[in-house]
Amino acid sequence: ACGTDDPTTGNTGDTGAKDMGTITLGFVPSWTDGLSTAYLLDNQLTEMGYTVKMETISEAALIYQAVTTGDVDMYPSAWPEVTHASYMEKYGEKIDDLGTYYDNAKLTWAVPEYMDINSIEELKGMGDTFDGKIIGIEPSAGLTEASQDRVLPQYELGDEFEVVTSSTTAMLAELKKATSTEAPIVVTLWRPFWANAEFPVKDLEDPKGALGEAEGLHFLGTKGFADEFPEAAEWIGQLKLDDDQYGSLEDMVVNEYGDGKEKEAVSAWIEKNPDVLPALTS
Amino acid sequence: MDFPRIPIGDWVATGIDWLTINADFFFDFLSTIMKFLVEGLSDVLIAVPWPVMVLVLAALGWVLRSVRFAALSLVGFLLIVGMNQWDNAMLTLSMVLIATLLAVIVAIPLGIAAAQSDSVSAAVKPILDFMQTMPAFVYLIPAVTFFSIGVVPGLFSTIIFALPPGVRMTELGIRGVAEETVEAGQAFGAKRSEILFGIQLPLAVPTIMAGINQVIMLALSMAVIAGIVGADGLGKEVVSSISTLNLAKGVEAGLSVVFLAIFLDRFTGALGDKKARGKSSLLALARKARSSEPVTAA
Amino acid sequence: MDFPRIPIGDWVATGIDWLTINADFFFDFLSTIMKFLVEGLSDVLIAVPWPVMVLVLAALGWVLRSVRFAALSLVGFLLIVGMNQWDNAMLTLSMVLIATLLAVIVAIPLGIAAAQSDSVSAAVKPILDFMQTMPAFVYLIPAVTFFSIGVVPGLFSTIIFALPPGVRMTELGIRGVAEETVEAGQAFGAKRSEILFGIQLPLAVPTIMAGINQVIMLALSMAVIAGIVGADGLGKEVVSSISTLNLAKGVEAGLSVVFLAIFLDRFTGALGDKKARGKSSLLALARKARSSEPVTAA
Amino acid sequence: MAAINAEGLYKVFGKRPKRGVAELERGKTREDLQKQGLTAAVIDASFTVDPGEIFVVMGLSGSGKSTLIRMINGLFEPTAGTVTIADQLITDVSPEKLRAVRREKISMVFQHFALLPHRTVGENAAYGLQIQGLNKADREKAANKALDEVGLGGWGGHLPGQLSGGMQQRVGLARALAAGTDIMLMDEAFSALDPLIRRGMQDQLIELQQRLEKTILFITHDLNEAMRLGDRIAMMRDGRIEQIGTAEQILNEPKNNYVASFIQDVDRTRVLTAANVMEPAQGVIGAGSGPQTAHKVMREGQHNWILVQNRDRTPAGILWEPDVAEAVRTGRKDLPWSPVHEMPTVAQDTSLADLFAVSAQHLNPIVVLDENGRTVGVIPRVTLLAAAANNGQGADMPESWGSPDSPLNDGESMADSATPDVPHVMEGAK
Amino acid sequence: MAAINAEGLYKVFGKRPKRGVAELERGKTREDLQKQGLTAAVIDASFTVDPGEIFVVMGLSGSGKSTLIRMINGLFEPTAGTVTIADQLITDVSPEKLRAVRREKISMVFQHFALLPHRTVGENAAYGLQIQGLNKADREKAANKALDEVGLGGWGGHLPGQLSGGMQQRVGLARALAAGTDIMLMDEAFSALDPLIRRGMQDQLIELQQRLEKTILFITHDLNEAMRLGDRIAMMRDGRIEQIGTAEQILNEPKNNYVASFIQDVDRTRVLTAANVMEPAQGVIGAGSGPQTAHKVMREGQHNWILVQNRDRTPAGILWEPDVAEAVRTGRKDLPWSPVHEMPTVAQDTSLADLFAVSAQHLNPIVVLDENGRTVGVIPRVTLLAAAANNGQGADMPESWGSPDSPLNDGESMADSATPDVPHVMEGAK
Ligand SMILES: Nc1ncnc2c1ncn2[C@@H]1O[C@H](COP(=O)(O)OP(=O)(O)OP(=O)(O)O)[C@@H](O)[C@H]1O
Ligand SMILES: Nc1ncnc2c1ncn2[C@@H]1O[C@H](COP(=O)(O)OP(=O)(O)OP(=O)(O)O)[C@@H](O)[C@H]1O
Ligand SMILES: C[N+](C)(C)CC(=O)O
Ligand SMILES: [Mg+2]
Ligand SMILES: [Mg+2]
Repeated sequence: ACGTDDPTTGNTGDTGAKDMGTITLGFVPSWTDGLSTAYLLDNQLTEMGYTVKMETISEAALIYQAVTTGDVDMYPSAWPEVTHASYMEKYGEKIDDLGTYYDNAKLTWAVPEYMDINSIEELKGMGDTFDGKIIGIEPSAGLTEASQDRVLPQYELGDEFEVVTSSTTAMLAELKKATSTEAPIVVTLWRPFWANAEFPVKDLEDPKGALGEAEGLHFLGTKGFADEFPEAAEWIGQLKLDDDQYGSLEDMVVNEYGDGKEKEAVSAWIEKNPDVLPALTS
Repeated sequence: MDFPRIPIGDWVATGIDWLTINADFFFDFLSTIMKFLVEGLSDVLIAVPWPVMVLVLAALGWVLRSVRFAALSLVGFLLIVGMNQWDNAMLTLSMVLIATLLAVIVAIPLGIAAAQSDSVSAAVKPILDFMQTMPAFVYLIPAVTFFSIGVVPGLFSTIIFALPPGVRMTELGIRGVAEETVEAGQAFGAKRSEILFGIQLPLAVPTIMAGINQVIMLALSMAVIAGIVGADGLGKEVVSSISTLNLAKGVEAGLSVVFLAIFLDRFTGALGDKKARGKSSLLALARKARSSEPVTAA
Repeated sequence: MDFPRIPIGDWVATGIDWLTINADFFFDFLSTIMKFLVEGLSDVLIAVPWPVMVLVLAALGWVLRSVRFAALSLVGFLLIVGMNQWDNAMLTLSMVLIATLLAVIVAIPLGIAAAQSDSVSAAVKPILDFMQTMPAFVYLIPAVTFFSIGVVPGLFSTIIFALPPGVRMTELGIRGVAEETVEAGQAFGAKRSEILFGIQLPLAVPTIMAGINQVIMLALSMAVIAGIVGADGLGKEVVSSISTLNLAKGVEAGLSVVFLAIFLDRFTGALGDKKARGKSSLLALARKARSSEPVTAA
Repeated sequence: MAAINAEGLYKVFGKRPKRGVAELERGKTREDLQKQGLTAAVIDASFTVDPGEIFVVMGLSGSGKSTLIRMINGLFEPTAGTVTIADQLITDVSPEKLRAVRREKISMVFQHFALLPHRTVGENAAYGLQIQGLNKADREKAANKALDEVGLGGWGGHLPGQLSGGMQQRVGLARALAAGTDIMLMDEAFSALDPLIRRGMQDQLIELQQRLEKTILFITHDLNEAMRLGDRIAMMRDGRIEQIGTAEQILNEPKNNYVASFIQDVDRTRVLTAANVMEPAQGVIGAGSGPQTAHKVMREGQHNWILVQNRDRTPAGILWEPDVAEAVRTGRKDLPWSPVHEMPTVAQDTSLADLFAVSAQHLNPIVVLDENGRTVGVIPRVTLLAAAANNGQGADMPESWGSPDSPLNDGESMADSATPDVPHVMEGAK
Repeated sequence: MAAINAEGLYKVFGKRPKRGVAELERGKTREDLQKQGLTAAVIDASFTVDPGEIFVVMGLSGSGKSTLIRMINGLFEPTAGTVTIADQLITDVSPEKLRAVRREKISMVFQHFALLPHRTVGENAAYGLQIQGLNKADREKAANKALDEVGLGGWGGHLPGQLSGGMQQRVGLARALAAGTDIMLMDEAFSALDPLIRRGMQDQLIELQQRLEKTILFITHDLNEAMRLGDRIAMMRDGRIEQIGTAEQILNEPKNNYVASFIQDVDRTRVLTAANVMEPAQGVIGAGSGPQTAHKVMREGQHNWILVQNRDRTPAGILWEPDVAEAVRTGRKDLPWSPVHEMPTVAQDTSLADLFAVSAQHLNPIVVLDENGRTVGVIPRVTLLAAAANNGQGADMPESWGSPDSPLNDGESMADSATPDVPHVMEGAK
């Protein structure tokens, strides 16, 4: 773990019992599953006496890289089973899987509810309607890889469509704009993600399973994480959230409180859901 | 440390939001034009079979510079092809060319105005400074809110970022025309417009071309960044290579950018500066052949 | 269109991989030093309470330029504080300063060598061209494989990107010293080293300082990009603002970059160019007071 | 009618220049103004250039020559004062009017040629006419004619950059000539040239001027050039015109030490002419007179020689005292003169250098004639020697060499020194 | 011992310059080489500068002057030929040796001063000594002395930029003086200066040179400057030295038309001196002789006047024919001369301009004396007039003015024209 005091995040452990070391969490800020979980961990690990440092990185690949070198101790909310399978292939050896906290994560393609198509198959021949664009997210996202390398070829959409990458937020901006004018749009999405509830969208069916099955959201730690932070590892291993619990956490962090008030959001959520979290071991 | 929070960011964001809503039609209009131009050009460039295109570009290099330059260009372009980046390079090229075109259309009149009037110059200068020091990334944000993602916001930010040297060098070029030459015009009673079009602009051409050369270079550097907002081409390759830490892809796209940059730099350099034209440039040879009478003695 | 695939990217990737493994100790060593320097400096800069720091910087501006510059700097810095970007600005500043320092340590001897020998110059020039046209993004990839994420890979790519003008302007400065002045040294029998240190380098100072000024500007622009690989500071704010399309945050971090850039530019500009020092600079005033005897008449 | 008239011209650079003029008028010096950040480039300059005249302005670098010439064609607006070109006021007029005067009345030849490098020599020469709106064919014809005039026929198709400096300067001249204006302004037009080429250009300019009767305002900081070209010369110093006069006036009556030290190096033998040094013949008789009359005139005037004139005032010859005395003694009836071809005659504008050559071959005083061959004066040898000496006034000669009682110093007029150079006469004069 | 000796120096710029030398030796021209991309800047230059001499190299721009001077102190290596400085070969020697010669033997004054702008005037003046390794106190002393010498005492603490051009040039001079070398090279050292300042610098240089006995190699393209400064002058053209000689030799015997046209504008009255125009007195008698002897000498030589000399060859006076004839007639025993103070005497280096002044006040021929007051020649008036005329040879004079049978044209030597200027004598000569 590294030593710069990130002025915007982190907690210098003012609960002060004992100094148990610094844990650096790396996540992509626009992927709200990681964001929410990171702040939940921050709250709890600090309570346990750790110093927690947040490293926001805008590219998933960099987080994997950083976890292997130990510059980031943990990537909360990784998608290693399907979505990030290629990263795991490359970096897996140097990564310890610390457990799965949620197991119904899923990649999707979605259209607004006012569109009358329901399956990815129906997109064939509609390239003009959508201007040939599938609005994607970060180029490094597993979702992008799945969309480009599996969905497009398997449904033979490659000639008509391309996955336009930029950022999650750009995608959301597009979605917002399109839904407000009832314009046609296809976006790449995933669950759990607050946008599914925020915007009038429906998932398209994926009869070929090109986007993969439901998978688990994992905590990935740097090699030897459990040896260095045994209490933390143990507690993390016990954390499990169901759809409702996770959904309310994300809603609280992203929508109710919003940018800059993540800590308060997590505190509030813990107050409302006192029994969900495993007991603190410290 | 309780200095009052100054929410400049919010003000700007509000302003941009207001614009997004109220000038929507205008942005749509711009967007349509820019898209039409870039896609039109890139369609053409890609439609031409690469061997033809490579030969044409190398031949242009020969006309304006030298055999050596043509040969080096040929090698560079073949490497681009060999690295499988030809189509991306053409996409980037069309974006750079259109960005340059639009930037120049704005920059030259602005530069002329600044050269003619000290107050315009004084007003324009800090804005240009600002445009160039503001990190290019930041432009991407309003560009995306105005124009959605894709090539248009990339083009838009590229133009803003690449504009300043065009204005500056036009001003510099015109102001740099030897005082005596302008006075020659005045002394013979020429009108301002006669002096501008008959003396200042023609003589400022090398400097203006140097400015356009810089515009192109900046546009190219920005074209890479434009990949972030989804503009296709070498930039997107570079951006996605970093986000997937794919060094091989990054290097190949990056090298393609380098070759393209060097070609464009030397090529446009030769357009403005006749001295840069080697003795073996076709133009120089042709000129020599034409004026066969001896000129040396006086 | 079946041109053979030339896997340059793979070759380079293989080379970099080999280096990563075999020169590991070296990169670790570099990494330790760079980290130490940047973090040491940024700790100091952040530890100083901002009102003190702002006043010190403004005072420096007064010493070297003018009251007006000091006042404008003060406003700029207060705005940075007001936009809640002070700490980020200090992080960026320390990275820029260390990058500049290291770049200059490499660039000046290289520039001197290039000025003294035409063949060194000819060898160095295309490398520098390459270093500057290669999209800065691409450097980030090997930088990350060498140094992982954080400030060090950012610093490393910044140095590579910002180095060229330091070398070029040193060479230019030395070569630009009036031939006659150097000949004066030769004519009186001075040795090469006496000419270098007694004549060429002192007279090249303004040009070298202009080069350093450019190094700083490039380092600052690269510091923004370094945010991508996790170097803290304004760059990271800008990068994350674009990935969250948070215009307000982007504008505030971007404006902070602008203010910092303008301050550094004008400040280092004044270091090299005495003419840039206004009449109200403290240095100029002091000098005037000292040499009170009339100098005008001759 | 004056071609150019300047009245009380001031040019002050800096903020609020009018204030500077007021202070100068109140007696403040240039240096006083400098301290306030004002540069007084031209101070109270007034002069008139007549049509067909070459008027030279000279002075050291920074003395305000360029500023002055720029005010004449309105490139600079005077801070105070007026300029009239061919009786048209050009100060405080509309830009359109000013442009019209520039198009039609004045053209300029620039120090560094100021050719348009992107246009051919022919197009450059035609530039003034193009601005005047002449059609292409006509202006090409005029340009070619002007190029022929300056010896550049056939070069019209080249670009200026392909020509040598001297040729480029001639293109500048051709451009001004082609414009067809009566007045030409030339700002150090030749100072960028090598000495040999320069001399050629000066000759060419004088020749052109005489042929085409242009009015020329010429600026230079080269004294010999000024003396060579100028009908009149204005000497400038620190913004002020110190003296205006012909070359001879400036040489012989420098108004102050500055002008005097400036002209110290001038080659007087090239600048002074017969007209400058000649004097009236003291003793003159008609051609019909006899030896007795001659003798009487000589006696009365104590002349050693006298000039014999025909009725139309052409010279008939010179008579010397010994010959006349002899003739009287022997009772000759006709005048005992040296044959006419022994009497050297020169035109008024013969230079001193040429007079030396003549004088070295002849023993008689030189007779100076006007265009009609009539006598206007004579130049005895001693006068010639005195004129060539550094100072016209004998009183300034080095004491160490001369005797105080030499014949020149006896208070009589110069003319009286026209005694032939024989010792016994000198002794008689004592 | 020669201070500087150059033997067959060539400098060719371009690729494989030696080849160019070979071709030049084989008779190819400079233009032939130019076509091959070679510039022959200096071609076969040989000359020797004696210690204590001011040797001036002059020629138009591009004639190779700077290249030549740069080879003399090794800034350029000659393509062929050798340079010796104080009998030490400096071509083809080790850089260390070359530097030693530069440190100890030669210093240079540059056209554009080439001062070190970041050092004070004092430090600049001390630069040569600093390089020589002198300690600070000593070199400051020497520098201050040199600055005093050029009239800049007290300015040591200023930066060069604070000084006017003329002062900066003097700092350059002081730097060269302080270095204490015997030889000074000056490349157009004064051409950046205003005419007035320039003349002052020239005076100063001559004065310094005479006081300190430096050997000076001076480059200029200004003919008057060359004539003024140079003991000898080398005229360069297109890389070749066309002629080497004293100012008078070049003026009076220009080797070819180029040199002749170059010197056409020179003010002869300033360049020529008494020594150039004087001639031996034709009739001379001892001071102890009587009128009879004088009369005899005059008769035999057909002289109108004779010079009377004392035993130590100092002049005693001039005797004129009428006086001598009178004395013989009246039987006077002593010589009937014009008193000594009536006999003008001048030193050999008196300029023509000054001779005019003398001659205008005196009727006698001027007697020219050496440093010891001994007669070396005489200058009758007519000789003076002839010398000042454009061409020394009477044959070139304009026919139209002169009579073909004028006394100067009768085939006799110039000296014989020393007839006093009276008509009857002229008639007698016919
Ligand atoms: N545009 C200007 N602004 C301010 N000062 C000026 C300007 N033009 C000329 N001056 C000043 O006016 C003075 C006279 O300059 P001017 O150019 O008329 O001199 P000059 O006699 O032509 O000299 P030169 O022989 O060097 O051309 C100088 O002190 C100069 O610095
Ligand atoms: N370093 C060089 N490389 C190539 N050619 C040169 C070089 N230096 C001088 N020359 C050429 O040599 C010739 C002589 O130049 P040089 O400088 O000796 O002339 P100069 O007589 O000093 O002229 P000026 O009076 O202009 O100083 C010119 O044709 C010039 O172009
Ligand atoms: C589904 N996520 C966008 C959260 C992660 C990814 O695709 O890599
Ligand atoms: Mg001028
Ligand atoms: Mg030279």
